[in-house]
Amino acid sequence: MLDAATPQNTTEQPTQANLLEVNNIEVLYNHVILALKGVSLEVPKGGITALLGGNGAGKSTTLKAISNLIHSERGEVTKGSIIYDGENVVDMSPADLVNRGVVQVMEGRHCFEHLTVEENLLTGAYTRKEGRSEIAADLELVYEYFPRLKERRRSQAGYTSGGEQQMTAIGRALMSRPQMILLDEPSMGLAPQLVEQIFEIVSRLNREQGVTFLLAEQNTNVALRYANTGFILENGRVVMEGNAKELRENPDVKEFYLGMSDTGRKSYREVRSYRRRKRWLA
Amino acid sequence: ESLFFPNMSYRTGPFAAGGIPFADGYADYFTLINERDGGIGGVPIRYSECETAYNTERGVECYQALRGENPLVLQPLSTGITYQIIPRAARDEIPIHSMGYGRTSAVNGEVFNWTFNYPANYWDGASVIINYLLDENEGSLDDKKIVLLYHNSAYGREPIPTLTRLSERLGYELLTIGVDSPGQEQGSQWLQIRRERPDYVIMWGWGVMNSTAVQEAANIRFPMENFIGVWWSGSQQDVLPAGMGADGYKALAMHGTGTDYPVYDDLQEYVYDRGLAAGTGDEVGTVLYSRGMYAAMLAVEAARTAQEIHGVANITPAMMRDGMANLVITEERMAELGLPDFGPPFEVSCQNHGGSGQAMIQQWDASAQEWNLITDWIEPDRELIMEMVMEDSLAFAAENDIEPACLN
Amino acid sequence: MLDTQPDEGYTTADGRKIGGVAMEMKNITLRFGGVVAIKDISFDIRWGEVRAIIGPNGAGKSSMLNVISGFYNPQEGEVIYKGYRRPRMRPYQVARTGIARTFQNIALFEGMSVLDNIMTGRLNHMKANIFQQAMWWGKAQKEEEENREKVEKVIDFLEIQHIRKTPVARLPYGLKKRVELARALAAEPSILLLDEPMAGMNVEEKEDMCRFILDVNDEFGTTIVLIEHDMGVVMDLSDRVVVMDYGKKIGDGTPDEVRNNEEVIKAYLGVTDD
Amino acid sequence: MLYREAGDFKTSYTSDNQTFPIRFDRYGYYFVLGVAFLVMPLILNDYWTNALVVPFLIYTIAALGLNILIGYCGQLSLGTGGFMAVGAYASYKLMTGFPDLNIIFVILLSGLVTAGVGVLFGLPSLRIKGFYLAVATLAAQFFLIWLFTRTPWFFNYSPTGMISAPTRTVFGIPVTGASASALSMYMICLVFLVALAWLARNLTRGTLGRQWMAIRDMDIAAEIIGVNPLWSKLTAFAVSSFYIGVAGALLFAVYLGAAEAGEAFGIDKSFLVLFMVIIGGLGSIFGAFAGAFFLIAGPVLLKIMLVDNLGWATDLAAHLEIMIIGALIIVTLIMEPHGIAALWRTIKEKLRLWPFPY
Amino acid sequence: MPDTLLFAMEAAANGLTAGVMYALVALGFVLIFKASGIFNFSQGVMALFAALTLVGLQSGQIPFAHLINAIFGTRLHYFGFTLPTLAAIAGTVVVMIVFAWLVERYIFRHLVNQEPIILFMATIGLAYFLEGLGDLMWGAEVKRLDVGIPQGMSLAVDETTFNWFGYGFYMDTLELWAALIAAILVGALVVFSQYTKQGRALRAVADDHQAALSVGISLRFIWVLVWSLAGIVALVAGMMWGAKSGVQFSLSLIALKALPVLILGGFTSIPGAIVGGLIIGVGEKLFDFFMGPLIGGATENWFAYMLALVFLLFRPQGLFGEKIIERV
Ligand SMILES: Nc1ncnc2c1ncn2[C@@H]1O[C@H](COP(=O)(O)OP(=O)(O)OP(=O)(O)O)[C@@H](O)[C@H]1O
Ligand SMILES: Nc1ncnc2c1ncn2[C@@H]1O[C@H](COP(=O)(O)OP(=O)(O)OP(=O)(O)O)[C@@H](O)[C@H]1O
Ligand SMILES: [Mg+2]
Ligand SMILES: [Mg+2]
Repeated sequence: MLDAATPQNTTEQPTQANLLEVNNIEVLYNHVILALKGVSLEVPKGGITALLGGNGAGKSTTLKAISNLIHSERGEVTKGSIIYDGENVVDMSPADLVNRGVVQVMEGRHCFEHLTVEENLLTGAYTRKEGRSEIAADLELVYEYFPRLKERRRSQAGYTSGGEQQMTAIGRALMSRPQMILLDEPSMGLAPQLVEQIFEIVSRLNREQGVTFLLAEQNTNVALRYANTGFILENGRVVMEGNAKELRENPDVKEFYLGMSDTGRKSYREVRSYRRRKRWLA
Repeated sequence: ESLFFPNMSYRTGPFAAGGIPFADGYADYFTLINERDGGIGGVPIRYSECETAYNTERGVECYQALRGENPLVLQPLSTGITYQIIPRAARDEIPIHSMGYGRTSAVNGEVFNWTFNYPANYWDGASVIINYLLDENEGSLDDKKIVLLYHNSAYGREPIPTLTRLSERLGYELLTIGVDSPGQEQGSQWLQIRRERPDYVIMWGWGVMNSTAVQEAANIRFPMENFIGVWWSGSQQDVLPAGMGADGYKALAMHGTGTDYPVYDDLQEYVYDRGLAAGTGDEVGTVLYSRGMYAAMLAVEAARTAQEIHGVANITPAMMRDGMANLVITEERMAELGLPDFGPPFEVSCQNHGGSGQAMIQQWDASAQEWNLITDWIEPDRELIMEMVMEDSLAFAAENDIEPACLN
Repeated sequence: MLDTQPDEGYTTADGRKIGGVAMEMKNITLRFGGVVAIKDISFDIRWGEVRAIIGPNGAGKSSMLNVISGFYNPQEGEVIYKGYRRPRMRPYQVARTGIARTFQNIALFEGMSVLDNIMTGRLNHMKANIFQQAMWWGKAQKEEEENREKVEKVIDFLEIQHIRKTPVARLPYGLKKRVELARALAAEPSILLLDEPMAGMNVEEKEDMCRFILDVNDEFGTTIVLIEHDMGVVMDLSDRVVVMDYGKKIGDGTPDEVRNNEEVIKAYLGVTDD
Repeated sequence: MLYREAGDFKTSYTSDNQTFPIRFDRYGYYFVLGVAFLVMPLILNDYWTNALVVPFLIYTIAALGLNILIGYCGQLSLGTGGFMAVGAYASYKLMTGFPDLNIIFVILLSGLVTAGVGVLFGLPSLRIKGFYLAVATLAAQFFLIWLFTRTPWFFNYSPTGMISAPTRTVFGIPVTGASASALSMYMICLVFLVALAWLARNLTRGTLGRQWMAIRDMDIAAEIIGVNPLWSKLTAFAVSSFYIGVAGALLFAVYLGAAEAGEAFGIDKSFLVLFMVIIGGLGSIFGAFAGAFFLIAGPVLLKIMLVDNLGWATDLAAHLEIMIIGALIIVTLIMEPHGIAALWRTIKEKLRLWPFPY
Repeated sequence: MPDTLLFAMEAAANGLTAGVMYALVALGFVLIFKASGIFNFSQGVMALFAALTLVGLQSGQIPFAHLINAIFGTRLHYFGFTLPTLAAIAGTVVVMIVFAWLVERYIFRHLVNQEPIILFMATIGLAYFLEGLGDLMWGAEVKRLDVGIPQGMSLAVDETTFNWFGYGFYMDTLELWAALIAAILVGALVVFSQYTKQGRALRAVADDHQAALSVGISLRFIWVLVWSLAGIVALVAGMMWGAKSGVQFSLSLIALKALPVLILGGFTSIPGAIVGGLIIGVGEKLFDFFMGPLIGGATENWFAYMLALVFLLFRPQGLFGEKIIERV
């Protein structure tokens, strides 16, 4: 599968300077739990950057630190800076950031349960100043991406299935016409077909509208196929970074994140013993 | 050395509006005594307030805080608090004066050695109203219908037994209608009154219940002169909100009101002009201010009596109790104090802690915005009341293993 | 490959013996107002097998699990469990018949520690009455320790010793999934229902998870019903697969059969993965 | 090096299940118990006992009870005042109806009666949730108070509707009525509190406690994994009401001596105990103590400071006092939404990490 | 017509208007709940505070006079001028908006994404604070509020009903006015919340603070907005209740009458507040009319709650509330 057609853009290097720079941030939850211990990232403008790492590595925390949603979970950035488009955004409110074009799709969907699917999508356009017709056009576009949502448009989001909620959350973010989207595990809970489709949408938006993406993803396989660059997090630190292609070739990444061994993919049934990933930070 | 007269006041909470003027009057009179006479018998008065917010637990806390300081007499200022501290004060030998409230059967001094409720209590009040109405109706209340609108609490229920017994005797029909605290909603009660068309409405209310009732009565156009409140339902703040609608409303008066008494000249000179007035100073002369002042005056007189009896100036609470139990208030004495005809003459004895039980009727003149006294002192039916007092107090004595007896 | 005689089970390719029918879903139809979540679906689950349910998003998979665990009552159809028609039951009564599950949107008790969460899984094994518990004497304490031992086994098994005392609210997503599995395992169920247990995990973690699932299946013979979108996992783990689409059943059979089913490819798989 | 669990390795599940797994905590606990039983009786004067300590002990019992219901089982109740009234009136009827019954039994029976009433009003919780449930409990609050002020049987037909506690003794020492000494009041409340806190701790760490918490955190999931919601909710109502009933009985019989339902057990009481529970920390035994202390001692200490020490007018002080209490509630919540108990836990976690910041 | 029926009709009619008075308070609750999931216990105290401020401004009282006098030994009370009613109302509105801003800035900004009960608790803290502040600012005496709304028996109703039935119904003019004002208020609020972008944002915020933040809804703006609106609703309620029974502490207790109304109508429904108010008003008046004499009267306090409870058993989310979503 890996050798199958890969999207062309993986090899292209983004032309512009970094849109987002995260410099050595530390994040502290509840005054005592240190979740990030100095994470630095650069996200080039117009690129797709993947954030990889195991459970609890700190991917979601990094994204929430950037979008400033961390405050609402009693977390704070205690060190370092986050520069977006030349501005330090550490002290901004999430709404300010959305106004500047940064929007996050949170892990675990977070739909507005009592609003219908369509109302959910419309709240995504809250910050937009254009007229109704443009918003309506975008709504149609989202429905085109996710026909299933169109069928369920009048249902309360709380009653839709897990996958439908995930689509709603992604669609809602698209509605704000962002410059940069922080996607936290977009493929979670989606059928395989849809996963491909979502990444197609990502790469289309990226190509056609120059939207920058930073995505945390467990589905390393797909993520590295579409991303330009990648960072691997472990235990609150960046342990490896590089161009997506290089990462894919890296034997450790291959073994632990892609489930490939030299002999190709092996069956889950064959795995006879629990393996412990080689820790870079042993 | 000083004489300690604390006040368990409530200047906050739901009934603050009533507590403030009382506390001001109580304080100002003591200030006057200190400023003008240098205290009682040469010993200065120490006054302090403890805020209860009309709340029983706060009351207990205040009691505990005050009792260590040898208070000469406590004014619990709430029926609930009075009930609570009666047994404790008896144990700690501290006199209580619950003037016009509290436990009515404390009249029986042999059971309630340390509690006094002169000059009048609720049962007196109820009886005075009925006697007044008898007077108005040429001695017969047959076929009359009387409604009692009461605050649904221990306080509000106090007059019910008296009124019930009197109705049996006098043949009027009694209807009791309760209002739950705080009482700012009386829509259905007054609709009921409108339907029942009673001849008279008697009210045992407190706080916002009073002003609401007066307003509602005006709204349904109940003839205000047939609407009579107890002394806790007859102050300015109860009638002012209803404006002209309150004109003609009546209430019991334990004492006079207004500033037309000589004592106010002294108060002006020694207290107000010296900037010593308690509170904001704008309650002077109101009904409840007068009541506070009256209570302070009775306390001072009792202290004087105690000093005479024991021949010492720096009296103890136990001596104060003797002073209270032997208090004699005459018309002459009232005049000397600058309060002629302000309160009734009465005598307290070891057996009877209840005073004379007399009261007057006052009526509100809305255009002049003042209360006018329209009767002289009216006697209650003391015989009936003593009978009831004995029943209740002896039951209490039995329950609490008290051997009724005089202390001295 | 399936044995045609329903009650005797069959033998899998790798030689495991699968028993008779444990549960049979008969003509289940479930509606929510106008939405038909499940349309006349029938299938069976056999003792000891790993049964997968797959299908596109919104197909009705989770709803099916909810029917099995008694949270939804279907308008039509019946559930035959252990040979008897199951009457209408409250979910907790169903749980007591030996059915445990995990949830798609993690449903852990956020205010409790990992250990306490897993201990709730053992509720139905604890019998001390309220007074014994209040006194913490005799039965209550003994029982607590016995069950604690069982739970510790599960904790060891799933390798979550280090977070034993952590409040679950603080855990990252993947670990929460694992704790949820632990809670279900602690119940020692005869049928274990898993709703996307591997969502949000990377390959390595998935491998671990698969191992756990297979081990449970092997060691205790627990029957497993699994919903999963990762075809690799489904194909490797399951013995038989039900495919749903828009509430209808469009396929049922061994992984290979399903993989090659035209309708399934069209509705769900799209281009075949590997 | 004082506050460490390192070195405290558990060799059995029993020791791991201990209430205070860290040795330092455990000794602290014995120390506090020792002080409460042996030292306090020697140093307490009447004022502090009556104004602060006894109400603190009694309200802690009520807060423990409410914490079981709200903090552990997640059922919001605003009927505490009403349930305390049930305890109070039950104890009054028992004391006057059976003069020979020992006061300890009277109080326990009052708790049981309240538990019954609590279960009755807890029934709607099976259908009604969250703030909507508050209405059911408010209905209980207002209805019970109405019942006690309107039905003469409850106050033995006394003309005013006040109830007064007669004198009763334990080992010949009066604990209720006017002749009870501050010390005896302190001791009986302390014994009840320690026993009930211990029971609460046991209940909440065992199966039942976990069922309650499961219902609290996610009732649907709890039911699906096998928690019987009927049983859990009703036991929570029963146990909680038992505690609250005992607190009501103690408040009336031991502390106040006389009471009237509307005044002593009004809706304010419900809110007061609710404050204690939330400020102290939902779902924490220690929180009940901390919350009760904060809300009983706070006003008294403020009063002493403002009135007695600074000489402010009582009304100014009282107004400032409620402002300060209000502000403190808000500040505590902002600092730590899960109350003083959580604040304390965070401090301990910091201590454990000390001298590193995190 | 038999007398009992007439009387019952009169009681019911009065119940309707009384219900509207409760609904006025309930509306404020609904607004805030809808927009933030906060159960604002301080709504009653807000009404008191607004009414106190209105009277204070009207009569030219010096705020904090008592405190100033105590500290500096001065004797300040009044400025010596009075404000016309409309100016005083405008001034009070400004005060309530400032209050809303302060509440957001110093309280709720720090409590984003907390559980409902914690937010509820914070509003109780706020209620205490505001109660103390109101007393400190304007004093605890009873004040008379007159904003020019007529009071007393409505002659028109009396006459009409007398012509119809031969028995004149009693209705309070003030309450009739209140009904009119409530109708206007509800109309405006419904339009606001159903047909505007902000209205949708309100509901989004109530569902999930974090998600609302993530789509760029400024919680700060939304909260200042709804607290201001709730403050204005509180002013209206305070004005009507204050005119009825004077402005003083007990005014804040009307919140307790609004709770069952709110719960019966559903926390999130503006029209629900009105319908709930009407049902409760009529229900309790009729119950008291028929049952009161039998069981001792003064049933109003608990009956409203019992009625709400019975309704809830059938509809756990109240009559018009949003369905509680139960899913796994
Ligand atoms: N609200 C919180 N309070 C306390 N600790 C937290 C909180 N959220 C996350 N953490 C801690 O921060 C660390 C990083 O968590 P994070 O959610 O960022 O991981 P992740 O990489 O997104 O993992 P996953 O792939 O499982 O989603 C974890 O150790 C977790 O325990
Ligand atoms: N309680 C409910 N009320 C209304 N509709 C519901 C309810 N539960 C499920 N549905 C609808 O039924 C359909 C099936 O939902 P279900 O959750 O079973 O899907 P699923 O197969 O699990 O999908 P996914 O893979 O996305 O989780 C969906 O369209 C959903 O919106
Ligand atoms: Mg994550
Ligand atoms: Mg699903």
